[in-house]
Amino acid sequence: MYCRITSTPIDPVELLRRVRTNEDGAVLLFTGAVRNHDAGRAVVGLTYDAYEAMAANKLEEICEEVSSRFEVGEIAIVHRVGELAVGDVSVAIAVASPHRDAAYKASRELIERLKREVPIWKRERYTNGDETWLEGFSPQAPKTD
Amino acid sequence: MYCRITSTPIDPVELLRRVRTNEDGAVLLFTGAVRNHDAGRAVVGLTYDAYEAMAANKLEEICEEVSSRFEVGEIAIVHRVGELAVGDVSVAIAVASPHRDAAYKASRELIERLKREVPIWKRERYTNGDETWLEGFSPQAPKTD
Amino acid sequence: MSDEVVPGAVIQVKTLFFAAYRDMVGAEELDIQLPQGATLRDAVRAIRARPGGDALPEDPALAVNREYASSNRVLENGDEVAFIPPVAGG
Amino acid sequence: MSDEVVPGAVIQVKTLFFAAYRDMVGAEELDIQLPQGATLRDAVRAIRARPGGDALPEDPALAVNREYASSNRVLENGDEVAFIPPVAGG
Repeated sequence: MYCRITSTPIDPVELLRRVRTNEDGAVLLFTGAVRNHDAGRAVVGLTYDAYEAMAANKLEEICEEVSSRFEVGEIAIVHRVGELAVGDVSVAIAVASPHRDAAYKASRELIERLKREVPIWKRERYTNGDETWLEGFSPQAPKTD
Repeated sequence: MYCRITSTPIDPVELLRRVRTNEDGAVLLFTGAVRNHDAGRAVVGLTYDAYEAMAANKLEEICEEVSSRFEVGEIAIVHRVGELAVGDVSVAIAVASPHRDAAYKASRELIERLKREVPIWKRERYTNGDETWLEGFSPQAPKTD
Repeated sequence: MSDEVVPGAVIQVKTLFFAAYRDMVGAEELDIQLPQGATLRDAVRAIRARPGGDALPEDPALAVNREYASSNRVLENGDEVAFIPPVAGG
Repeated sequence: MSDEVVPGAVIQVKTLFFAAYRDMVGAEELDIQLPQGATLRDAVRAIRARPGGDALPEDPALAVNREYASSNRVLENGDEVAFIPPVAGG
């Protein structure tokens, strides 16, 4: 398991290498990248902010839970912070698995939970110079404490 | 759209590069690789055979149908033939998309249809020297002709 | 022309075998002759009548000119007929 | 000891602000003092009473020592309290 918040460019190939073993028949790699448009506006880049220490912990917790629910091998997740340009990879998730069904399900659950639970934020920068923090998901507080 | 049957090693990074554009927020890469075990037997490799001309056509047909059903950008699929060793990539599928949901659905449909419809076969080679053609899926003939 | 059956006329088709079927038939490719108007089913019968051919299923998946086809498909001279074992790519 | 409320005793907690909340509060980090026995809800009230603080929601998501926590969580001296805007990673 390899979960990191990084301020340097993400190398998806390194993630593929990290997760694959000879036990695995399938490796699924998800990469999210900065698009040149959002909700009809021309985008020049995204600035990611994170509560880094908590984000890394939360990623590990999510990886452990997903690992225990699906028959997967190694998982690697890296999320980038700082100023990204169009085309830059913001997040990469690699899941190795003996069988593909588990890899697809685990990968999808990882990205959905990351987006809903991990304390990371993004500020969109537009061609006209405007910037705005994007709307996100309110994380659920634990029921009891 | 890039659909190929190849006898040379597959480079997944080249596939990622082929599909991604600045319109895309998500790229999903599936790779299938030769496992060191199958149904309890120790495997040394797989030999893939294909009806190459038909397989390439069929891949293109599947890509076109999947493209028309999901909001995806570029798709690239490469399947290898010949003698593969444990760890070698047998198939890689890259799907770029503005949004991740379409990428996951399209990727999954591509690999499922590939396995059920494309005329490719594999012969498993075991540590004890045995070899056997693996059981597969009977493709459906068209209802009328 | 091709719809009209001339008594005694024959067509030639190329048959292809892959994977386990190739091992059964002992050939990659066989040219066979069939009466004009013959269907895919007739081609299967002709191959199954050859040595080793009876190991093939009676109703295998088939392709004509690189497209899956049903067994009542009428063949034409020069068609490429492939016997398709259950597929196992990936 | 920590369960026992000493009248007049205070604790100090470190509050953290990210993204839009940082812009509203105008700070990344503020040390605040609260009466012993104070909950997360009390910390939110204290911050909302400051200049710019009323722009924060009344019931924001919160974390104590890097774990999400509910607003009735009792704080201890030295806790790290993070105000978590709706998250938008990916």
